Amino acid sequence: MKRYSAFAIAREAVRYHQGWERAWASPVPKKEYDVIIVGAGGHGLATAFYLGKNFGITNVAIIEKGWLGGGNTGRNTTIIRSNYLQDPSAAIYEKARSLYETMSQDLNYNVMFSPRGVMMLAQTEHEVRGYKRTAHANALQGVKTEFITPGKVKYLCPIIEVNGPRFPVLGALWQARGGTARHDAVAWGYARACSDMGMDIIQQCEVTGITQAKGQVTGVETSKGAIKCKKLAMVVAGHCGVLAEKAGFRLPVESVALQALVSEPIKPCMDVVVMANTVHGYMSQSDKGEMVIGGGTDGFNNYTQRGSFHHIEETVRALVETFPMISRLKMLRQWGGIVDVTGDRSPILSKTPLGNCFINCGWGTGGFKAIPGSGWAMAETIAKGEPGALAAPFGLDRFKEGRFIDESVAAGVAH
Amino acid sequence: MSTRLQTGGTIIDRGQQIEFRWNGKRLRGFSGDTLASALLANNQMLLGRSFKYHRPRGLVASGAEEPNALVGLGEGARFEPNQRATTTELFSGLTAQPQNAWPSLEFDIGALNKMMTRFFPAGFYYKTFMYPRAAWKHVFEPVIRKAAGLGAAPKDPDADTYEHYHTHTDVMVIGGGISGLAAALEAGRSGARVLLVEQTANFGGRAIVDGVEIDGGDAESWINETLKTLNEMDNVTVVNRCLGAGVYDHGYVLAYQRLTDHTPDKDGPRHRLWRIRAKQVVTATGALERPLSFAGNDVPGVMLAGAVRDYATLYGVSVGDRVVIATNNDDAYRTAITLHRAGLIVPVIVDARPEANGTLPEQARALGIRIDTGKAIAKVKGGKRVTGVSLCVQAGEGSVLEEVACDAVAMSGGWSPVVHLWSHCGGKLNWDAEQAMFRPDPKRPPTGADGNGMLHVAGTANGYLDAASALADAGQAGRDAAKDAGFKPAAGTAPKAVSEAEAPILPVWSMPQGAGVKLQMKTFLDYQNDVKVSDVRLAAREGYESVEHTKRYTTLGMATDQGKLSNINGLAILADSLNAEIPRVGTTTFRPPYQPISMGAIAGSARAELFKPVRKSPVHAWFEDNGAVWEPVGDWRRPYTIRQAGENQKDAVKREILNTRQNVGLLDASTLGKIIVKGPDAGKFLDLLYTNMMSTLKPGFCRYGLMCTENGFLTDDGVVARLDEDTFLCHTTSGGSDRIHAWMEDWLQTEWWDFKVYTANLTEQYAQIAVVGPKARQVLEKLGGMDVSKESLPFMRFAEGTLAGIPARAFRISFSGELSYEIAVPASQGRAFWDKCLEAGAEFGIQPYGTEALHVMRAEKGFIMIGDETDGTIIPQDLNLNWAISKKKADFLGKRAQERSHMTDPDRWKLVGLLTENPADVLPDGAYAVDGTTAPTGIKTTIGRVTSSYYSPTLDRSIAMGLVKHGPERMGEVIDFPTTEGAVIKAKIVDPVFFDPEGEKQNV
Amino acid sequence: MLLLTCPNCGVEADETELSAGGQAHLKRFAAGSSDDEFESYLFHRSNAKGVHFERWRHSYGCGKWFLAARDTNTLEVFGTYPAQTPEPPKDLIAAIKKKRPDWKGFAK
Amino acid sequence: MSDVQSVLGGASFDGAVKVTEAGVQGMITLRGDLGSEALAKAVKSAVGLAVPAPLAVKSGAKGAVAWMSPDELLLTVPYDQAEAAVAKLTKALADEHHLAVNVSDARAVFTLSGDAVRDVLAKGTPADVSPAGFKPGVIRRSQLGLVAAAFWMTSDTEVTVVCFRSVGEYMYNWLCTAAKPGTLPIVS
Ligand SMILES: Cc1cc2nc3c(=O)[nH]c(=O)nc-3n(C[C@H](O)[C@H](O)[C@H](O)COP(=O)(O)OP(=O)(O)OC[C@H]3O[C@@H](n4cnc5c(N)ncnc54)[C@H](O)[C@@H]3O)c2cc1C
Ligand SMILES: NC(=O)c1ccc[n+]([C@@H]2O[C@H](COP(=O)([O-])OP(=O)(O)OC[C@H]3O[C@@H](n4cnc5c(N)ncnc54)[C@H](O)[C@@H]3O)[C@@H](O)[C@H]2O)c1
Ligand SMILES: Cc1cc2nc3c(=O)[nH]c(=O)nc-3n(C[C@H](O)[C@H](O)[C@H](O)COP(=O)(O)O)c2cc1C
Ligand SMILES: [Zn+2]
Repeated sequence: MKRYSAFAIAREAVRYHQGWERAWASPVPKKEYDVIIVGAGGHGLATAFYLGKNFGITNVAIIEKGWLGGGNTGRNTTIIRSNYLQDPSAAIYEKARSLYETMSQDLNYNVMFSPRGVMMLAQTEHEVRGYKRTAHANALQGVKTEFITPGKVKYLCPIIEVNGPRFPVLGALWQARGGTARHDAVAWGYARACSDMGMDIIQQCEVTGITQAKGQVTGVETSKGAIKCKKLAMVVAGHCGVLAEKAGFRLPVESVALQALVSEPIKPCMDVVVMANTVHGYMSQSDKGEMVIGGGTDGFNNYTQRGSFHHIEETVRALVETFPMISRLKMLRQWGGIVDVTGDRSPILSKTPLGNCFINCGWGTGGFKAIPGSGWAMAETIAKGEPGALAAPFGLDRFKEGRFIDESVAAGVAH
Repeated sequence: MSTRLQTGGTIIDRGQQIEFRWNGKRLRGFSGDTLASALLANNQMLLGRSFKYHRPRGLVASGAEEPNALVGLGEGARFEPNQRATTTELFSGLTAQPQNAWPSLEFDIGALNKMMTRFFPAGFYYKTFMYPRAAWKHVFEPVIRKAAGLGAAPKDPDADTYEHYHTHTDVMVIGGGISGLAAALEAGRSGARVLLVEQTANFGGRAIVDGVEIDGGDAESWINETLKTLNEMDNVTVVNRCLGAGVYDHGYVLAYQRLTDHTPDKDGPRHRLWRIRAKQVVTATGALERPLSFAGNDVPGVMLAGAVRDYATLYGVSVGDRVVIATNNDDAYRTAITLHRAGLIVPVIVDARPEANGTLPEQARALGIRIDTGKAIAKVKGGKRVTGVSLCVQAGEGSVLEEVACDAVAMSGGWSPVVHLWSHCGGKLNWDAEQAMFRPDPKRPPTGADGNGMLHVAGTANGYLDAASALADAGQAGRDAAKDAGFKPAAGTAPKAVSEAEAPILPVWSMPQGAGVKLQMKTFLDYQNDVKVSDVRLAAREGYESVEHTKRYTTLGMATDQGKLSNINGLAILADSLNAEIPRVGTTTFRPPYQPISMGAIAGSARAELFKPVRKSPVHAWFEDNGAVWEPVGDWRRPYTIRQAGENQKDAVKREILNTRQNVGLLDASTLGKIIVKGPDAGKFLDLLYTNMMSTLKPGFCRYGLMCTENGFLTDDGVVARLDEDTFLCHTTSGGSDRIHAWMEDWLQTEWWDFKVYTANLTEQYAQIAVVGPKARQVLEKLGGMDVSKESLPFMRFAEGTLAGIPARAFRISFSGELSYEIAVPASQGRAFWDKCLEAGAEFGIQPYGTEALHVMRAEKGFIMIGDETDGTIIPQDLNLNWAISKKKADFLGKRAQERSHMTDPDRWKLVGLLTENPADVLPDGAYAVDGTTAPTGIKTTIGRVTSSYYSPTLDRSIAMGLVKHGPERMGEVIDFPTTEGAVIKAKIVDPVFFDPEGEKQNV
Repeated sequence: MLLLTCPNCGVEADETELSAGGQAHLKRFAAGSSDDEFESYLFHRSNAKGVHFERWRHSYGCGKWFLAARDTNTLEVFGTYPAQTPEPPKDLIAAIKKKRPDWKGFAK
Repeated sequence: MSDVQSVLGGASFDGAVKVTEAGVQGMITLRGDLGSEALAKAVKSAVGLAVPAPLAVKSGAKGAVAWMSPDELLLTVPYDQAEAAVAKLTKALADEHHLAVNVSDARAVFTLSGDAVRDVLAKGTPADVSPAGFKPGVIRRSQLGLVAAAFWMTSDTEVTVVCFRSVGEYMYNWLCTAAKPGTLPIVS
């Protein structure tokens, strides 16, 4: 693979960019692979990447029913942070965040990780206490955060109304090295690197069945025929329930719509990511200038990638109150994704009832930020057959034991 | 030069001149103008700069699809960025500024010269700016961001207001062209409720411009008559300036009405968002003209042929003196003819088709207009304005045959039906190869709640480009919709339209057909985002083959026009690059809104005091008048403390506590939940709901109870009073009343529906006022009316009667450890009772106290607080509340859950008291205790945490409660709490009851 | 934006009048059940892409719970019925089968 | 009685529609078997009216009765008669499983009058308030503004709106905003 660089661009410019190679190949599936990963979202691709990079396993196929990165990875609001309360969460999200720091260089693909800072506003006394608790936890977890004053909030984000009559801003939990990344590029960068390692990314190919013998997976049936494998990983987010059913088990997961919207682009006016959980909305400004906005999920199961408009209304209402100037901006586009929400709102990285089948799902409304960490931990689980330190707390067994990883306890935080 | 013609302009009123400002200049237009037509009339061709390359941009279109002419409109609190000049109606005093250019529109240093653009093809930023690592955030990103973005951010809070409006209708028709009017008329005749919306100020759409004849007269007369008929029908509502913005599931439609954008001086809301429930929807949204892809097609002066005709016909404006027409279909000849008739010069019609012999070309020929068939535009010349075109053969690669001087080019690549609204909610499309367009597939419509189609498409939007068949189709759509909505439409009496017959279009996706890469790099698809033909081909070459990948890699169609002009051309190029059929490539997903809509409208009237309702207790106003510092609790506001003159918050809390402990305090506890549970099975039901046994409670008695979720976690607590054999009154936390009431009803309705139990939430029926402190009894005795003695009303009992003449129920319960009465009175008399307590209590030193004093006093007593000691992961056993968990009951909610291995784990952290070694140190809220070890993940091992921490004025030292691993077994041990500042606070593990452990103060 | 007819009061209710309550017809496992049963009851969900039986409450209206059969992929509502119904009504099952011949039928 | 205060002390606003806080109103929640004879008799004796059909409201000289849910009615009587009426109902239904409680103080009541009352409601409720779905005799419980409310027409140009007391002030402000002159009627 030819490397990307400013020099390469200059070289190509001279020949009108006729010489660029394909970013990833479009192979015909082989008969068998060591590992098949279902789902070419960020998590599936990162899992493949670290299988190759950390364990030298490259006889891998990533099977995608649509176009790679077209699931939630391609439709999320790209917030990256690791200021979680519970230790297992902080461990995996901080691992992910630190991998984001060098992702562009690691992949030789600019994913535009922008550590511009994430603030979570505290607008009730209860939230103040919750975020202070998180700040304490983070200090011990090695996650750099601080609880900041309303004055600092206003300084970092001048367009916020900190003295709103209904929910004045009482402070915020601030993670200076949180931020955003270019979501599509994360999928594309991993895909290019995987393809370069000789892995097969097979798009437009739906897994329709999982063949098994003696409690082990032997392969998958797909819309492009049967493919055998020695190990199988299901990394299909909103469709994990559908796939688990085909494999013969049920998950503690429900699939619901989560929506987002963007405004028309304007000149930079907001250099940080702001989340306001009391009023339920969050916002950042993309490098192209749109305000990227997200809110809450629908309460009912849904596979349409469309949500109900009243959630958009609630979110916009909250943000107009928090950022009065956006009242005169316009909503350009709204969309939805199908997120997989677990019983304790934390993800699942786990072995399954089938010996050589592993599952990675349940990232729900907040798994974009986890992509590299999750891929790292998942690759380890697949390669060794047992979860390592990062993945272990996220096993399916926790639901039986009552050993939940409940992040909502501090302040009902999503994303 | 673009200019106002001497005559013409069907929708302007030349008698009414309007002054406005553009880019600092004072200009004039007429009533009826849009900002776009008025700018053209003033020879303002250069209106903006493109997104990426800052190239000069002028008007392309005349309607909502305009990608270039975006302006900053208005000033100050009424400034709005990215306003389309084409949809802005001119009004007196309008002020507009160009965008995305610095220092000026004419001289923009952001503009990249032609050489540089070569270095910035699609996706270049993914391939560079990676080294050194920190440079992205600090160097590259700021530069890119500064260049990107369009209009300026508004600075001030919006001065306007907005509102919502709901309506239910049988048939909703979107689009007020002749098709929409015909559909509405037919649907209306069936008796169905009909709502017709049109996004612009004017009805009739393109038919007026095209000179269509209907029922023997001109289109205008038919339109006016039809509108009149519709307006006279009681069951029909017609709204203009109202955009059909989005179609959602189950017949939900969003419409966006612009009420005062064109008359900003008028009072009232600026926009109104309509939330519509329609049984059936008809979209009659017409078609949009496509540009042609030739080099230089973005130079100001290159416009859509239909738009050029619109400006001439509707506004009497010419876009240039010499207008070259470029086309692949007959419709553009109408523009040529219109311009010719207006006295302008059409040097040549460049028609890519091998021949052009239809009615319209013949008419043009007869007028003496030169028609070059089989020809193409090789390149447009000019920088900030067209100066000429060079011609070539369409079949070739672009060798120039001839240069033609001109000052504008009118192009037409054919028409695309507006299928957006059909597609928002899942309607599918077919590719009509003959007409080169995507059309709605009537067999795969978006479906409603009943699984049947909920949308019909009418007229041009359905792919019927000629007026006659459009009208026939629209009438049928109106009738079909009415029928599907449950009405019986009469047989149609479709109006007959006549327009010139048109010869078939020749799909032309590239002009000339063999245009090489150099031309491709100058051929624009997406004008606003600067996406060129070469970019799409590059994306395909690099493997971004899915149309969705191409879109995201090149940003094609992601600009503010959402690809209304560019999408079809772009995907045709992609299909060609992949050597695939157009339908196989498919379209990108259509998403609402059809046109951007204001955030203000989406938020509606819910601003400031209407933002989110504050619940107010009957005593709220007293606090407002007496210095309360408010704290939100659920949706309520409760006073955190009530400051006296000159006092700070901390001192106020201290005073309130000491006064309550020494004299008597008054607390508004009205927000506490109060739920009546009544019926023969009420006891049995509460036994399932609470961890304690409630069925054994005797009438007249109170008992503190705990509720857990089915998952075992403590979710609410409160005192239950048994009013009589059948009736219990359950108190809940302030935040919990609605939730717990709903939770009770959930179990009663969906699990134990055989139980004979009724509930009612009486939270708001009563004001509840706590009189607390050693002198509480004296205050009540002074109020008089009820025996509140120790004997008649002992601890954990209640009594009914009157106090100070007000009906009251007095509970002897205490959350402070003091002698305490909570008195429930009818809410309407709550304020009166409060005032009387203050009056009667004056001699005893009564003082109201707030939630913080309440919290401190309960912590001094070691009482838990839901939300402090609990957080959704805590079981009662963690809080040593085993005494409140019945061992006798076979079942209660949470019981099974609490038997799981993790819940019975002896290592669970348990509640203890914590005393800092230095009494002046107050442990920080939420601090964790560590044992000095570190986990393999690098995380320091924690062994406990602070759940509540206060300075206690009663004890004059700090106190805290917390959960500690093996805590109760480690009494007296000292553990370390690191602070976020890096210090360590040492605290001793003690019993959590800090004050009056024997309960002597409350049992008096 | 769903529209569901509340069988308790007959109102065709806008989604904003309703609250969703998750999968219907779960059998409650309480004290005495096995770990597996209890885990299943609390957490395992059909999460079907297609026919789904679910609970709704007409919370802003009559306040009553009801059940609905709905397709999670098309959002078609096959029918609603009172919450006090242990299993989906037979005629509803038949009607769904007619519309969705591939549907495997109601499974707890 | 002098101690009794409604939420807004009878405030009113003359807009495109007149908004008035109606003062305190006696209200009783009655839950029970709406089909039972005893209940019918009890209701009759309390307000002189028969048990209404679903979504119906009836009024007479003694008061009114509204259908709230399959096992719940709302009875209105003068404020100072509510306690007595509850006692009477409780006695009459002593042999039946039921619940009768005074909820008069838990509510705020508003009257809207004018030609555009439907439009005012339509600004805030998803319920169909056109004559097709809403006319005198019909009660709707739904959302109004951002809170729960019940409303019914007492004539073609007059509506009663009931909400919880704690949000009475919000409701009043919301209604006044919706009734601003110049914004109505929306659909003539
Ligand atoms: C609107 C929205 C906003 C969000 N905002 C944030 C945020 O700000 N920050 C954050 O961290 N997270 C956010 N998230 C969550 C985040 O997007 C997801 O957690 C994350 O992208 C999940 O990645 P994934 O790879 O697991 O799933 P996906 O990207 O969804 O990938 C799964 C893939 O599996 C494929 N697949 C499914 N079934 C099959 C099959 N049978 N055969 C083959 N392939 C199949 C799908 O087509 C899909 O491509 C948001 C999500 C949404 C929807
Ligand atoms: N021959 C051609 O190539 C050609 C092409 C296009 C149109 N036409 C002519 O156009 C006429 C067809 O009339 P028609 O009524 O079908 O289309 P139309 O374009 O005349 O009218 C559509 C109307 O819908 C409105 N509209 C579009 N989207 C809307 C939305 N989301 N919300 C609200 N309003 C919206 C537009 O403003 C317009 O007034 C005929 O005269 C036909 O011959 C001809
Ligand atoms: C962070 C982010 C920024 C986006 N910015 C834009 C934008 O500027 N213009 C646009 O049209 N869409 C934008 N989108 C939305 C996409 O066009 C698209 O709607 C989304 O990825 C979901 O895909 P779908 O609509 O094709 O289902 C953005 C999406 C995300 C996640
Ligand atoms: Zn109902």
